[in-house]
Amino acid sequence: MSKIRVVHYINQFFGQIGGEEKADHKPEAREGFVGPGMAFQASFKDKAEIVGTVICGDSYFNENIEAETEELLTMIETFKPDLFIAGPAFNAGRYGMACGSIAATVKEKLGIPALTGMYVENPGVDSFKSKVHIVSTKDSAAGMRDAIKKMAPLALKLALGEPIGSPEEEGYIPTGIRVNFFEEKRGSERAVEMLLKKLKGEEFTTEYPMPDFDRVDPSPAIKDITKATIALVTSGGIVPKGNPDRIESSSASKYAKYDIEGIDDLTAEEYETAHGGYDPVYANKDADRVLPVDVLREFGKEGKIGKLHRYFYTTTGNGTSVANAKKFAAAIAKELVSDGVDAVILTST
Amino acid sequence: MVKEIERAGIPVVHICTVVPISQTVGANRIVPAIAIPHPLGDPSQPADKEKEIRRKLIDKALQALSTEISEQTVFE
Amino acid sequence: MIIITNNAKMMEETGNSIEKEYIDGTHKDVLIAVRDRIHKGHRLLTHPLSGSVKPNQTPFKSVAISKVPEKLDLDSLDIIEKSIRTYEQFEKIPTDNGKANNERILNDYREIDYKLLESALISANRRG
Amino acid sequence: MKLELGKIPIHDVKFDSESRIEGNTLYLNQEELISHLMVDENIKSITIDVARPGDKTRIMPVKDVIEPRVKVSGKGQVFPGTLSKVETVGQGRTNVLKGMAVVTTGKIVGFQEGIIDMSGPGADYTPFSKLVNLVVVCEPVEGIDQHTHEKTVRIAGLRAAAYLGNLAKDIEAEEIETYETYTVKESMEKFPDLPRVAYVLMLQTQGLLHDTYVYGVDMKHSLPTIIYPTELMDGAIISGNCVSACDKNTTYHHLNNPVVEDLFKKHGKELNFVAVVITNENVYLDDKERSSDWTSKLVEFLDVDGVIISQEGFGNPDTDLIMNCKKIEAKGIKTVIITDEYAGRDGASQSLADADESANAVVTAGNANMVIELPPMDKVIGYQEVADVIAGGFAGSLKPDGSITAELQVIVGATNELGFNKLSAR
Repeated sequence: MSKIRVVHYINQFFGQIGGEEKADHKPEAREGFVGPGMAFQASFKDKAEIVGTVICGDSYFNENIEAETEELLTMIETFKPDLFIAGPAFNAGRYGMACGSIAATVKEKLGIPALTGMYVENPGVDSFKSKVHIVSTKDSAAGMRDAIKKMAPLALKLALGEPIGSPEEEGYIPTGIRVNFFEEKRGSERAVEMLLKKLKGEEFTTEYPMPDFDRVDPSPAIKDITKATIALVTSGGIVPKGNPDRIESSSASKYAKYDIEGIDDLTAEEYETAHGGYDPVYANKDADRVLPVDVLREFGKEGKIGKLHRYFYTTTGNGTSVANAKKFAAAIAKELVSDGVDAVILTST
Repeated sequence: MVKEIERAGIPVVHICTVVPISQTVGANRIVPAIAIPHPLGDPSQPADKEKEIRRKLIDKALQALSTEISEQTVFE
Repeated sequence: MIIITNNAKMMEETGNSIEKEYIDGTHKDVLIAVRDRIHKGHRLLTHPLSGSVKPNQTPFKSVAISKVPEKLDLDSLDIIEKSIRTYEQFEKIPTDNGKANNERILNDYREIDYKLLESALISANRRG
Repeated sequence: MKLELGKIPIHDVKFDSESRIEGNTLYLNQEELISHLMVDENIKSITIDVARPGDKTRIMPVKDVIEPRVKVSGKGQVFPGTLSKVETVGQGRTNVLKGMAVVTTGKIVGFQEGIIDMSGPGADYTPFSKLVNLVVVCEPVEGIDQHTHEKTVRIAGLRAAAYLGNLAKDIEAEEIETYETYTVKESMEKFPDLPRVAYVLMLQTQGLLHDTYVYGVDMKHSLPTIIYPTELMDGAIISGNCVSACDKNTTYHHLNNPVVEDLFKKHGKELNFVAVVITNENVYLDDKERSSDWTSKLVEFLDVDGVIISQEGFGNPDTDLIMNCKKIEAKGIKTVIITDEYAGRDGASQSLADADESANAVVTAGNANMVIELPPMDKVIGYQEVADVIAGGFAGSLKPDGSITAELQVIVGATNELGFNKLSAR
């Protein structure tokens, strides 16, 4: 059988172009392996060959995610790869986001297996672990050798379509995707053993971690609130009168974003609620009761806050309908970050 | 909703009426609101009094955003 | 109690002694109607995922809620939200009810939905 | 309470003029069994068939699976309160026909699920593909309602199992296994240092096609109560559940409850298996609150250190499961729960309809939404046309060659929440 054709993605640093000062390096493609690619190639022996390497600066990628993903995809495709490897990115956040994003896109769009590697706390892990296999690595490039030792065999398995074992066996971060398999012992026996361990205070591993309770560590406090840009987000369904974007009254399938530049008060003539889950009379009379634009404007003028963000975000539904809310919030969060918002006041009914 | 925004590194204060729900969804900074149909208002009060109530709540929210916390905290 | 239902059999069989709201719509429309009522302060009396018939199988659903709205009941809200989430999860799974749901099968679904709620009525009737 | 189970291995079932057991073969006079079952006036006709492991046979739609047993000594008869008179069972000796089962089929509702494949990929997921199955196909009289139909088939299955069990009444079993539960005081004195463990067995009790009977009592009308584990082995609990093929507990499961067996294996050595608490899964929310209050109160009263909780069915029983878990943990008693998952075909959705932080020790029987290809079989016992409904309706699709693309949930016992199988998910 012919060798597996591999394309490798790395950033400007591992591409030996430069450090942070070169983070705006534009994407380029080179034949063969570059930097850490050499160690991968050695590990593949004659089973696979790195036919091309794509390099992009971390900042450049993250500032142009959509356009860059497209451009990189085209570059990668010209090598006609059977397998795609990105990174490893260790604990480098922007590099991790780039690796995850490209690997996931390659897998989806080109339909070939893709793999990346990161430190478990890299923000790229949470964003992409369900979309692409991410090998768990150490937090710095000192763990390169160890990372390649885990990544190379898993990459080959993926390329050959061999069954992938458990996260513990293969060294990847659990994907959150539930996959059936046969255990050695039946469920009741596993239950009895788990109970005995729990009773003795020994460590045990639940087979299904409860999902609703993944906590996010509190973000650090705002040092100087009088300088902060604060955005308003609400699940109380406040919308311009007439609900121009047709936000559903319940189980909303979308959110909307409205410009409040120059608006000091939400009046009954201009704003109302689209929420179908509570008595709308009070919010329709004065939407500031749900979305306190009036007070935040005053606070802005009084210098109590830096300023109120130009847009507010709104949807309906309440706290527990996690499914959609999660989707909206991820999109909202992305915009808030790129708009330089420092803090958010989220109001719910 | 709260979690995703906070995950992106932006501190969020959740002003909401039903504190247990806020706790369940994983908000870290929580300020209890007035009532479901008017979380930041009280229609039974005259307009200026109502505004004052809202200002106090926002003050509390800003204070929450300025406070370092290590776990879920309700700012009563 | 009030029964929110899109099941014609429920409307016919339970007579006029029980207040009913007929939803001319889907299984999901019933769940949404129930959710809106819960926000208004009604309490959930029966579990919306009654029975092990999967939500993408049966087109019929009946749910009992309390008659008089009081303050928002958090447990009810929690259960209805989770039920809607579960429904939406199953909704995504491809089905071909057109082919399979002939009148006999639809009748069976009506009957099951009715009987499941009937079992709850027996429990409910013991209450003062 | 002490029960001896005499195990009589059955390797084959053959039709013959006289019903008897010789060696490891059960010979059956078909007509005799049929006329024994025809006493029920709601039955129009009965056909009997045998399906053996490895056969290219599909049985569908399966209603119940029952292991033939007979009381040799001790009080009462098997299936007390449903087939025999109400008398406490669970002591003395019971003979068991190991390696075979009675399988009932019946198209009680049009969309009924429940497939047992005797070979092929589907066979790996059901424990019943490893048994010699005597299949009883019951055709009811015209115009019978679903409720009566269900009962008719339920009782016919039990009757057939008792008939077969009776053939082993006078056989001296070579392998005998003894199970003994002590009273609260006895066990405390005997095993003062062992952790005390109870088993909370949740039973599906929601109404038509979702019911479970304990000594003949419809469990939805009962408060949670305590039962000796050996009572289960004599058929104190029987299944009236026809829905959710993959995670309903058949009568066979109740007779061979794996949690009971595995707790007994460690009983007196690593733990002290105190009692089984049975509870229900009702539709009415107040019932759920009350029943979970009671299970937690009963296990507290039994002064146990740990509890295993098993579930039956999908959806709202998740709420019962979590309530039981939460309330028992709140009393400082450690729990392990056994459930299965509906995580979507891609495995990416939330597995349970309810969740709580206190449920930190979970055993899963796998994702029931997983899609499986069931190849065509040479023979279908039961109602072939049901395949069309299962196929077109929701969980799968029937191809012209007779193969079925279906979710695991159509296979009997595939994700059993007593932990009967090795299937899991991660």
